[in-house]
Amino acid sequence: MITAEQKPIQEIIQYIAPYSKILLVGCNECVTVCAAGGRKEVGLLASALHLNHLKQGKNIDIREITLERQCDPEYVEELAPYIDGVDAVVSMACGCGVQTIAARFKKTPVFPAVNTRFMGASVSQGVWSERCKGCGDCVLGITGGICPVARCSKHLFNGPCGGTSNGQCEVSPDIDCAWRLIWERLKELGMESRYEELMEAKDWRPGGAGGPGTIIREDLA
Amino acid sequence: MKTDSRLEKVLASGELAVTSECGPPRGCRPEKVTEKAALLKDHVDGINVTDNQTAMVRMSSCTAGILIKQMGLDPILQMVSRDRNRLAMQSEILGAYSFGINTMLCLSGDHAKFGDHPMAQGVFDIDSVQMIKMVQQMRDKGLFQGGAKIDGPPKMFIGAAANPFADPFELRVMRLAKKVKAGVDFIQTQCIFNLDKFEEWMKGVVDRGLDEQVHILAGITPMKSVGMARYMKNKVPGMDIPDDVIKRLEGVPKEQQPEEGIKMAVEAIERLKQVKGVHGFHIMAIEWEEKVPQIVEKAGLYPRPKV
Amino acid sequence: MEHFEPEIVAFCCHYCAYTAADMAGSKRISYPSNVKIIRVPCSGKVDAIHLMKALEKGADGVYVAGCLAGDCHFKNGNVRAEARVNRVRKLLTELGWEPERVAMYNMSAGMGEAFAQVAKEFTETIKKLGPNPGRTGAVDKAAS
Amino acid sequence: MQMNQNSENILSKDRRVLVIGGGVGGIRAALDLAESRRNVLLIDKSYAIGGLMTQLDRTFPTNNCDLCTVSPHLSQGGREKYLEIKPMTCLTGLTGEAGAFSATLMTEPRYIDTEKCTACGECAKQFPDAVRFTPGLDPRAPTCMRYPQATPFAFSIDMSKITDVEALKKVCKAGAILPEDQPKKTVMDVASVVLSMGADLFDPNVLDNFGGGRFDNVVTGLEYERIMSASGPFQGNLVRKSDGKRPKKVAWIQCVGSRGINRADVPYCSSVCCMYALKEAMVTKERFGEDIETTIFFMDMRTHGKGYEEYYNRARDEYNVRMVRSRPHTILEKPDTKNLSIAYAVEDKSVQQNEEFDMVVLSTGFRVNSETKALAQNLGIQLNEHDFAESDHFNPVLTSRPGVYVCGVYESPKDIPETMVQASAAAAMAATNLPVSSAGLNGEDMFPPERDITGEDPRIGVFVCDCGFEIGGVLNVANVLDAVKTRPDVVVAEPVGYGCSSESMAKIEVMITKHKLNRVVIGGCSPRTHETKFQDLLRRVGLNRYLVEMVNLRDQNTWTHMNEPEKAQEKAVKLLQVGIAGVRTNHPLREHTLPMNQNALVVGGGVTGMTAALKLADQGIKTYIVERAPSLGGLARSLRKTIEGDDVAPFVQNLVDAVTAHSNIQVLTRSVIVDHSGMPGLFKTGIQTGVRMNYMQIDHGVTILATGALANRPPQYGLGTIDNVMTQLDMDSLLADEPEKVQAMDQIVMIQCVGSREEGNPNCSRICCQAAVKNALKIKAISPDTEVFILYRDMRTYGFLEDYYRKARDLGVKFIRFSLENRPRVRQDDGELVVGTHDYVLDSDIDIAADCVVLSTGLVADDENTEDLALMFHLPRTEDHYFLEDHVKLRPVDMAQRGFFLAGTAHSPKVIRECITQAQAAAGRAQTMLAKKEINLGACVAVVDEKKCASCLICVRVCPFDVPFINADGVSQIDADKCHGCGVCAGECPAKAIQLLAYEDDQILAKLDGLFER
Repeated sequence: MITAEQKPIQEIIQYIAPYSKILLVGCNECVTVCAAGGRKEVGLLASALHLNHLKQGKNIDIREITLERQCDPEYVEELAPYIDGVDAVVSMACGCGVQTIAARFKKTPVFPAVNTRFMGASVSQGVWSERCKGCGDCVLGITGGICPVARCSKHLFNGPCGGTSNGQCEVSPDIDCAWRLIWERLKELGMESRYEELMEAKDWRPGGAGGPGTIIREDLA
Repeated sequence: MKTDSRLEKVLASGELAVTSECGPPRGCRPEKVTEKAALLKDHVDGINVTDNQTAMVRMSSCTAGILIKQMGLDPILQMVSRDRNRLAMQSEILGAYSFGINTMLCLSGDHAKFGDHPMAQGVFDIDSVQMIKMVQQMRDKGLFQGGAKIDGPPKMFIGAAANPFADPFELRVMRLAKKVKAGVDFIQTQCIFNLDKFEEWMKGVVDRGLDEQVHILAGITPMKSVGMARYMKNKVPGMDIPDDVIKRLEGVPKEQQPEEGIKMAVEAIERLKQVKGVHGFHIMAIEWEEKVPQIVEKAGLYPRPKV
Repeated sequence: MEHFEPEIVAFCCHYCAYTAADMAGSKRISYPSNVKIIRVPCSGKVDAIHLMKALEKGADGVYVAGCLAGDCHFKNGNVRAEARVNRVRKLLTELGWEPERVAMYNMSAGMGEAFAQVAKEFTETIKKLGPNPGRTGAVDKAAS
Repeated sequence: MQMNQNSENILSKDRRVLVIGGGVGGIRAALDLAESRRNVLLIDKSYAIGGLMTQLDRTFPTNNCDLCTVSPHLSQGGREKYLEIKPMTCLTGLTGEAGAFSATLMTEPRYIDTEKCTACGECAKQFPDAVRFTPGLDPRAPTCMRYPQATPFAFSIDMSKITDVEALKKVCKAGAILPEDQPKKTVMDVASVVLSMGADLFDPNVLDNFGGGRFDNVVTGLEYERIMSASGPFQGNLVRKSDGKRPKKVAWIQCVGSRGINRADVPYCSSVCCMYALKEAMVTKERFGEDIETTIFFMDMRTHGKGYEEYYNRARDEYNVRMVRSRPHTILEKPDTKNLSIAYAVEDKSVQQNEEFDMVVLSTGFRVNSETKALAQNLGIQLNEHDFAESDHFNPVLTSRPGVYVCGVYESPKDIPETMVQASAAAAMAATNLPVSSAGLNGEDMFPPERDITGEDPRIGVFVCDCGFEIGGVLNVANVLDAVKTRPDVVVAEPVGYGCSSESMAKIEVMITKHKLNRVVIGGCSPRTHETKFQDLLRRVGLNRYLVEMVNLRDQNTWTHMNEPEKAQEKAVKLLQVGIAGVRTNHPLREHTLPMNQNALVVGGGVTGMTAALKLADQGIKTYIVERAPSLGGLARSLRKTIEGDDVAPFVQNLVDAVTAHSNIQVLTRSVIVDHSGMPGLFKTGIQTGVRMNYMQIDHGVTILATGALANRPPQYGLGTIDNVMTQLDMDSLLADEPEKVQAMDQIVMIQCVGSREEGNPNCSRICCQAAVKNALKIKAISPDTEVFILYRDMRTYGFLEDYYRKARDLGVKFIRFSLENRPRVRQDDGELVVGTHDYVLDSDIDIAADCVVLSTGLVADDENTEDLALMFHLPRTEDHYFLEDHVKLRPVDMAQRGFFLAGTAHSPKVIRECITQAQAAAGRAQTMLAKKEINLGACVAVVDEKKCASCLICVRVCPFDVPFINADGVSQIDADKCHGCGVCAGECPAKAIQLLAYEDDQILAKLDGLFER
């Protein structure tokens, strides 16, 4: 899932400072699941903005709406009836959602209220970790299901660097050394020999080095 | 001989090789490089020139290497994958070689988090193993990594680092094997304080016959003080410092600790000379370069062979 | 400001804090009448939004009172409530509001005195802080 | 629903339990039996049930108005389908035997048809003399109902005082007058009988030294209650009868007619007077002015109940009630002022003192009246020397006649909580003689179908109680109502007096119907206690029970802000606004049920636990006893004799044998409880059992806590360091095992209150005074020449234990009082044990040589154990680490957490027979719960809006009970029958897809809106 976290409130306040009618749009997909931009966070942000304006003695009109998915134009279309009545849109979706709105409503500014961090997985209640970089050329099949691109701080393809300490990354003891994990998993799978295979220098094009990616499924398009 | 590298020649002669290192300055004064390098003159077979060591901005290793080369000494160009993508690396190698730098060391590099630009994006386009392979291909096939032909390929004697102490320990020999497979010629190891563990690793290296395929230079660092020992134990990633080392330094008065540190370094060299597969020493006297000749001499590694 | 009588909302869990409030009553222990209780089954029911909305609607202070640590009727609702209170306090700080306007307290059903004490303390805190900045903000505007 | 005097109509052939006496004890017993599905007939000689408690102003130790606490019980009496009530009825004969009695009843004519009477009060207005009203002091109460919430809710006419019957008939618009009403005799089959006749209070008018009833300003404790009572003769104003002025100086004289040897006295202690005098003095200060001087003249302050010592301390230290240790001999009236002069002597001064008071209250105790004595004859039960029912030494609810059980004051003088315990115990015993009724059980049957209010606009009725002075004395209810009646959707806003009285409830019902209300706000007391009652009210008029919102104007407003009426007034309006705004968003909800597990878990295998387990097992309930020790028996194993002289060991052994042999009981010794989950009626408790600590899980519907207490051994007075310093338990064993050692002693000194009634353990251990007297008597019996000294602070030989205290004095046991500030000192002089103390009578320090010193160390709570269990079971404890029951007055064995019951010394220190009684009570209460067979889960459950659900799993992860799951449709599902209703999921759901019914976000936000409405 795309994992995001809310922006500092002051940044959002600065974005909307010139405006008095705001459409605050949540998304019921990834950002709901990672508790960054679902219906509840929309309510909280609206309330926070109200408090801010109350203290300033200013008025602000916030309409809250949470779309099923902000990255689909059909859902974004649901904003159409309200868009003329507002000065600006604040989106609590990931960057994809913000841009989908911006693409549809050209005359209304749209501001992000969250920072899209990574593609992650839930580790436990309230904890999410990065798992995928979207490199476009998945190697998980040979790295025991643990991604060296996303989970090694140096994207190393051929084993751990010399900084591993107690099985943890040199960057932080809170980060597992991806290659330690890969090695342990390969051993469990009885696939230790995989490790000795030299992995060639990566072609980064599918992951964005080749310019913004587009997928076209001709059978569907 | 694959290259004109002095280091390659010493190793080929069967003598124990000695290398040391020199960190370029955080500024533009060339004399800082030449003064440091002069301290090592005649006592080593190659001088590593570090590449933005510990992720702190310094004079580029290539430029400092050229300054050393111009002194008639033998720089070893360090290159980390953190700061350059494959294009930048290759152009740098071409440039260095054009000034006669013929020995290099391929590294991943410390993470940017440790340095003075923690906000920097680490490049890590290729890793150190892939870099070894790239340099080897440039030398032996005359091809760029992308496959195009090089007009006058660089003939680099290729080194890499190995840390016998980082975990998982069982991976450490295999990782060396990978570097050998990629084409590495010599290895400089992490500073060795836990000699037992190093010997265990070396046994693994010999068992796999890797000592026949690569020259291993054991890393030696003299301790300046017990404080430094403690700092390295606790703060430096991938470092294995047994309690005995700290105890021994604690056991002598502060003013005698540097001397004791040197003594320990010499003892280590003496012991490691006996280890099969150890073909030399890489003496890292961090900000203490002036002591390197003393260590080399005390360890019976002086004078250096003429090649 | 001398005669400022704050309006305070206390979200009290049914099993402990609300019962403690009743207990304070039956022992005739007085506490400031500023405190108005809204009963919830568990402090863990109190949503961060409820705290924010209370301030938005004009409360000068709002607190959540749940069972003692480890004693929650529903295992750990009080812990969740506390975490939410802390989040709201952080948000308030970022907004330039006094985080002390929101608080979490724990007490058992029998602690009538503790209930009254908390109500007094919190009311005193809020009196020192002065009225809800939202309200004074509105006043400033009217004056300008 | 109401009782009916024309009893021939209602008599079914079913056998039933007959409960005699409609006081709180009788009502409790009857309700317990009815709840456990036994047919019950409750008779009372009076025209309304309620007994003595309904005449009290407030009750200790909470100082609450008792009417509000007892009235739900009374009106519940009118609701139970297995329960019939026959007032004005006496038993005249009882033949047959247990299980198959035949009872003859005589019902006096009421001359009123209770079915028709609306209690409009017209007859009372026109014929004030013809309506009976007894409780103390003319002028009579404004209403001639016995108390405002009378059950049955109807008048009674004394036809002998009516001359013009037609005129009477005419004033009754309801046509309820029955001039031809006749006494009726009924014969019925009865399986068992519960006696709860209570006792009268001593009439001090025979005491010439206290004025013989001639002094206006000398009243009894009960009369004083009536004066203070809102339903009393002065509408709750404390005034003197002589001049209608508020007294400035009031004195209480204790033990009037009790603990005496004079002609009119009884020798026993009435057990309740110390507490009620303290209460009256405190309430006097609380309600009528702190400047009123209050003085209590007493001999021993007997505050031995749970938490009572702290109440005493509060009266003395916080309320400045003056305590004078003296028994005054005369009261003289000053002819001019009608003030009263009390002559008394204090122990350390030989001179008599005279002090003047404005009012004197005589604390009179219990006396069995002649009617009760006659009834005992009819019943064929034996009486003790004081004319109370003779009861079994180990099992006090047993009378001499099998099948006839006794509870309450008629067994021995006692207060309300002890009466409630004994009532439940007697009910449990009585129930064993007849099977569970086969009639169907469904509370909802009693209600009409619910009206569909879909599409209706909210029509809100606001009803505010004055609760006598409790609310009305602080708030101006009319103004409060004026302030809220203009709120949107409020159709009607009315005051309702005692909202929980039958009269007011009827009034509210009428208004709901008349104004087509579909939402109701009740401003009154706490929803914790009264919400169900008003929910039932809504159901009676066909509204869903969740359309009412209770606003706590009393416990959380008038009680706490009684000294700031303006603020209370303002807060009341705001709280009502909150209630109105909240109720507007309420909507009908459905309650969920689950079948109840029919097993019981008894924690603790002492006498209490075993007794409770046997009681349950005999009723066919599979019962588990979990005991951490290697064997059953508990603390009673270390006890040899009771004060009555019975051997404890054989009794305990018999219990152990019976428990061990019982097929329905599984005993798990060496077992500790390690986890607990589930809900009331469906618990799962994990234990580790046996030497190997094997884990097993017990499914059970109810839990009885009988974990006991610890024998205290504080390191005081040389205990543990000086030889021959021992505890009363040690002495008890010594007397049993090595009497010759005791016989060889010349002087024995006992010291009371060791480790009790002092800092660290402020409460009284209750058992030590009787233990000391017991051992002293035994010593005197085997060695008359041995001198026994008992150093005490207050001798607390309550009830008939006073007889033993008197006997000890007669036998020459020396009682020497000491105070906490001047404690005895135990020392060794040349190897000799010497106790030094201050003798207040001699007013000098004395030394007593002692062969042994016996310390009355009492009991302390097992802090570690109760703490563990309290955490595991989520149960509250008192500050001194005993378990805390739900209501110290009326629910002494029920815990606040439903499904948990409490008995024995885990509740508070008590003697064996009291433990046994409470064990039976707990078992009885547990049975009433199990009899329901179903668990009502309420309607407060979490529901998921599938359209909003993002299947994020957060609810799945945060639920403390692992209830939510993602179902086949890919959305969260929360099963109503598993949901505990905490709302944590709703508070956490990032999609706001979960709402906790009855506490929905809209409702909470609406309440906030209501609060800030201007």
